[in-house]
Amino acid sequence: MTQNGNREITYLEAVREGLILEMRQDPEVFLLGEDIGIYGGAFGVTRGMLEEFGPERIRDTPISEAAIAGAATGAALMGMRPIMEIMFMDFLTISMNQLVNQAAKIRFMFGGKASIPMVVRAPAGSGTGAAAQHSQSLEAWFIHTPGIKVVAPATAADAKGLLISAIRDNNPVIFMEHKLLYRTKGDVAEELYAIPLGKADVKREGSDLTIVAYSIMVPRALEAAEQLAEEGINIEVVDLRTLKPLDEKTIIRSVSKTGRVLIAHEAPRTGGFGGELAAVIAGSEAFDYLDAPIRRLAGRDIPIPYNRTLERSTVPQVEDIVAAARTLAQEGR
Amino acid sequence: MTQNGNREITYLEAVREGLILEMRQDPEVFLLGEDIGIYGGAFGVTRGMLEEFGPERIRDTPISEAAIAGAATGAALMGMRPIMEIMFMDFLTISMNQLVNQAAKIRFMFGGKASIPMVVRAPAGSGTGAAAQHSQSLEAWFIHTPGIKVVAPATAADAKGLLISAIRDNNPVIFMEHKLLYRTKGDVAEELYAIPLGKADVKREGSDLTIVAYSIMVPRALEAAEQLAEEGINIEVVDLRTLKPLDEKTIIRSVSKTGRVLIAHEAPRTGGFGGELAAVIAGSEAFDYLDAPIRRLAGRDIPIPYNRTLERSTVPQVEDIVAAARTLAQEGR
Amino acid sequence: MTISKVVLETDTSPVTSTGLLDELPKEKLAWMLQKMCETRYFEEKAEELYIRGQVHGTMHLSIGMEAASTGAIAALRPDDLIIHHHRGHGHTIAKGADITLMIAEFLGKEPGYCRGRGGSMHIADIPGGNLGATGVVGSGIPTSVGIALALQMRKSDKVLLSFFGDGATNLGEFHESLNMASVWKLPVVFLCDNNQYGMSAAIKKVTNIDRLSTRAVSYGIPGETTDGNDILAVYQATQTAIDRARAGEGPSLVENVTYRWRGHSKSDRNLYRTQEEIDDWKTRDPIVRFKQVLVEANVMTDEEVEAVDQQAKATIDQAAEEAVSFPEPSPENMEDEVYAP
Amino acid sequence: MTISKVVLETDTSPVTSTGLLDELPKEKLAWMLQKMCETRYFEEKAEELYIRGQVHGTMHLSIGMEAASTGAIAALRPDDLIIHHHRGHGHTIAKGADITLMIAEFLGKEPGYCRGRGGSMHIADIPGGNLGATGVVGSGIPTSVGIALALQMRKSDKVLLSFFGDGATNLGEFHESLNMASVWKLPVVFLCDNNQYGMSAAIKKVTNIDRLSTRAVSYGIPGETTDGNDILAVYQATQTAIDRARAGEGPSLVENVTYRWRGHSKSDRNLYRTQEEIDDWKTRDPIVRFKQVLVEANVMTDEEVEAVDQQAKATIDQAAEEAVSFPEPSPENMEDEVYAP
Ligand SMILES: Cc1ncc(C[n+]2csc(CCOP(=O)(O)OP(=O)(O)O)c2C)c(N)n1
Ligand SMILES: Cc1ncc(C[n+]2csc(CCOP(=O)(O)OP(=O)(O)O)c2C)c(N)n1
Ligand SMILES: [Mg+2]
Ligand SMILES: [Mg+2]
Repeated sequence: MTQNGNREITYLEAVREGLILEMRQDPEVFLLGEDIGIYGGAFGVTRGMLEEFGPERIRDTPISEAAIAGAATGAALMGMRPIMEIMFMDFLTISMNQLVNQAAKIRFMFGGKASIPMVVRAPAGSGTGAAAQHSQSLEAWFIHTPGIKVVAPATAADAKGLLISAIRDNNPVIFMEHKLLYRTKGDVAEELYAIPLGKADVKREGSDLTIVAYSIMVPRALEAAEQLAEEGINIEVVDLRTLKPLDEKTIIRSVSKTGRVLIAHEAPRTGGFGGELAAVIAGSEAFDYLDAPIRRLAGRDIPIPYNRTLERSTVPQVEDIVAAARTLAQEGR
Repeated sequence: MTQNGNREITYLEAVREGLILEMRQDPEVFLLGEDIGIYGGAFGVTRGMLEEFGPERIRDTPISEAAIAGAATGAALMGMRPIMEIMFMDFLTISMNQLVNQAAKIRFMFGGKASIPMVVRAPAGSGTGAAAQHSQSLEAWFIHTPGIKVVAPATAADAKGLLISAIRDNNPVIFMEHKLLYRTKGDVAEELYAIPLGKADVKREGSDLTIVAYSIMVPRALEAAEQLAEEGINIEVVDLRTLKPLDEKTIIRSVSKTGRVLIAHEAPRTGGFGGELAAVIAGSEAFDYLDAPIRRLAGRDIPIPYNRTLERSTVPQVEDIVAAARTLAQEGR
Repeated sequence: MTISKVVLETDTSPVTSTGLLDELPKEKLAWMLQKMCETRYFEEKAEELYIRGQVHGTMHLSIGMEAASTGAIAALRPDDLIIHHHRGHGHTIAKGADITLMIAEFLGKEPGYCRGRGGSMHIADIPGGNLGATGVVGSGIPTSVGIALALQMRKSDKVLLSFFGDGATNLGEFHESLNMASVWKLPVVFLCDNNQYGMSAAIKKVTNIDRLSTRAVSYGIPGETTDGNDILAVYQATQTAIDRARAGEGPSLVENVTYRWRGHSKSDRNLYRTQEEIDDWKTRDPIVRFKQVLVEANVMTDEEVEAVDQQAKATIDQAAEEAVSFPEPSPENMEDEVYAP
Repeated sequence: MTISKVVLETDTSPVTSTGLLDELPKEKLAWMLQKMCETRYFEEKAEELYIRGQVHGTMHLSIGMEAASTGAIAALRPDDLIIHHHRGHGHTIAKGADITLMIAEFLGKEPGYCRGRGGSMHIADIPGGNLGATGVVGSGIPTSVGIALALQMRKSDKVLLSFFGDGATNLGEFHESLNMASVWKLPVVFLCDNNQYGMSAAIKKVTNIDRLSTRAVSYGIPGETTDGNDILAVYQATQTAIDRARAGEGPSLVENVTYRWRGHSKSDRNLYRTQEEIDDWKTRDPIVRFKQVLVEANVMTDEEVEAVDQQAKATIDQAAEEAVSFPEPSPENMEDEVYAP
């Protein structure tokens, strides 16, 4: 128990807790995916859930990512609330037709007369030595797909509360879970609670520079901020939490205050979400307050390599954020 | 025959001519796709080619977009130069795994010891009343995929010359053809010529404002520029032609000159290529020359509707470009 | 070593499905004829509107295939469900759609089924149990797995018919879905409207098998092939599959072999097939054939049959007249429609 | 009315493959044993390196499945090709890879087959005819269609073996690819290493059929199932399929039923199967079995067999020792490697 009566649990446990609590109270919620039953999921997220909810609601599937997405879409069209687990986000390449042409469009295409309340849980990101086909962060594709929402929590508490909201949302939601965050711990309330989608969270207040981040980049930005604080640079860290719909207000407020912004994400720089964020900031009233150019720190434009050193060099690490923020804090306009 | 000894042919004919000329001189080039043989392709691009090249090289396939992409990837891995036609770009959703996890990554993942010289011809865009599943512009996904190049010609002459380069390129190239451009005509030299990938083209010189555009937005921007010229606003139109790799130099040179930039594309605004372009410009030395914020004019964040009026309202038309450019030309910083 | 071979047992005994003529009430048979005629006249009207330039967009006509759509849906209970595809006018009509709202959608009008957002390729009537048409070939098939899964999990005794063409059976989504539906014993019947071509691709050239129903073997489910121009044969095969699905025994694959008289869509120059072939299939008109059966079996008189036909024509004409006058949708605020509240 | 039903006929006559012992030269048989042993020792070494913390990443061991990989590749000509998957060490070794460079890749070293970019899941040796391993289940299958197409278009008489697991047969890409390869009569043999599980999913639970080779009938191609722990049975079935492919008669599907002794990967707690089942399969060790066959048929003596085994062990130990000392790659300029010039 921590001071506020919460427990410290891992991000992984928080996701599981969110699933369990919502399934207990809503019989229309169910899970489907590969090896989520007795195996407990490739990363162990659903471990133990088969025992409580049975094979109907913790539904193991064949290796058929298109049909899994279709099954979720169809069940959602019928008003159920399916949560599909894709084992690695990279395999959503196989589900794209169902997600983009069916799930995302059915509502609009049918004149607003249907809705698709489903969640796609997608473990993403590199850092586990799984190489190019098991390490991608594909959020940019979905942010660009009208009809889909995208959530990418960075902490255990957010993971639980945002997952509850994603499940209750009446639209297809891509819920990105970073594999390296699974074991990170945080303060999480025991009861059921929802954190609304579309609200960013200022994870650290500061006055000199804003880092806009999400997912794994949030703890890294926070650590970088601690280090830079020692150098007298005072950093504000905005955790977007929901990428679409985007909480432009919080970003603009922060950037207008600090006058400097560094955008950080793991996905490759070119065509990544950072471009959209930069354009939103540049097109907003925050533009007038900028004391330096908007900077992006992102993954290298390469597939993720296997070797640990190469892999590490591919995506921004704490030291990269420190270096980029330090430079930017000194840059003039 | 026009003054320079060229003929006026359509964009569609130019694509066909590029295919034919390159196939005549390189026996490793072949086409595969649905209904490209006797049917001549859904839009008629390959009409007549079966007669000259036979069913081996103008290869009709089953409706199997994953296997088509795989067949192209595998043949390319063997050193052939396959050109796959996807009937509508929307169906690349079915090919994503092969394109993104195999074609784009094989070279890097295998330590640089292989290459995948293939072209994906993809008719894109709206305007034909084909609704949400047959009208998308998905370039942003591929721009964000290291290992893939993206080309989107706007004129007949560019279509031919860029296609030749795409075929000769040793990497997977997405070659976007806008359905509404197929019938547009232009001056095209009869002989075989290549326009290098990665080079933008200033389609109209101007001093007051730069429009950065590609594909269908180029003729629309040019028409808008003509109209605004009558109002004394002098517009420069930069046609990117290749989206990846991006010719940053030409963009930066133009924007530095005019001090104002409007980015135009058909795909939905959120997460579209416009964000990347805005970020590149904002992060470049052109930033110092900007007299007004960078503006994006893009498709609405909705699936493409069927009704003609609704459909038209979804993507930037000439009048929208005129209005946006006029406002921007008057905006201060 | 084990070698598995598949053998086709074709029952060509002149068992006719005309036994059904005694089983089914006359009203039902007349209704079947009516829906076929309405489909035919709808398609002709759609073509006419298209040629007159009143339609911006594409369309796919099913003239000649009316027995496959009507026959299968006739075997459903009214509260059962369907999901279908780009060539889906016949299914929509048989499922009981309001034809005025269908034409309105085709014309892109605000009162149309999809408020003019969907068009001919995406007509859905969710309250009517028509879960919509999809334009990406085969894409409704995975969705149908989820629909049937919801029926099963909610312990409903409804059944879903999932329609698609011959060409769709070469898509990976077909394979994944039939396997999943089989493993989970879902209440769905997979109905292949085999009109023998996918655009220009003769199914015989893009598969190496004689009967698409053979593919059922890969999923351990029953597969049947019918003369898809014989509405009673379609009815009977579908009924058997529906009974099985409703009894909780899982899916089946029913292939109805038929033919489309018109080109694939408007860009089609029909170069991939001969005029003789088309003409030959026109002599096997499923509507003419069913009329004959009804008259010869003394179920209906010539006059009754023609009255149904003419009433269908009148329904379509009236619907078109009304729909043409409907208002256009407004392009404003469409952003608000993308996400459900 | 015509209704066709599809029926499966299974031929289970006890054809044995031991006739091959007379046909094949002793050197070939010894080579087969050698490759199986090398695979086994390689896997054990990989596991050891992993447990010792020298590997950052994942790995999938094929201990118990050596007959399937070696037996199939033994039937190839040296200039033929293979493409395979995440559980591909055995195929890579049988295709003649340099084991030092394999271990180097596994350790992420610069001299490794993929310069440390690929790792265990992506070993390729293109000059050696090994067109690489893919980690997305089933994804090599469509690629193999293109490889075989290139062989055919270039009028090569080479053949491709395309390996994948039982779980991969439920992916859409499997379906699209086998159909396309069949229609085009491509020189490829589809080899299913059926180890009866896809991670925790028993193939019997995720399909509704007894033999995966049954799926061949959907594509009009031969399908065979072998005892995949009998290297000679695997060899024979693959040989027949290779002959057919080389003769231009098109693809086949060969299913080799075997078993993996280890967990799927390191996260596996083996909860989905019993220890008895695992132990039972360990008594059917394909290496022990082949050794017995060779000795009983007087092809090799006990001593000869053990010499091969010990030589294999030495090869692996030596390779590992060397590979460990190799240099690490540098993270610089990797952007230049993404695109071919
Ligand atoms: C995935 C996909 N590929 C291609 C197309 C283009 N296309 C539309 S209909 C069609 C033919 C479909 O054939 P079939 O399934 O037999 O249905 P039919 O049109 O004959 O009713 C094709 C290729 C598409 N819509 N979707
Ligand atoms: C498309 C896809 N889905 C899921 C996975 C995760 N995964 C890796 S191996 C595997 C099991 C594959 O089973 P099988 O094809 O039988 O091969 P085996 O591992 O048994 O050799 C799974 C589910 C993956 N890599 N790719
Ligand atoms: Mg058809
Ligand atoms: Mg397996």
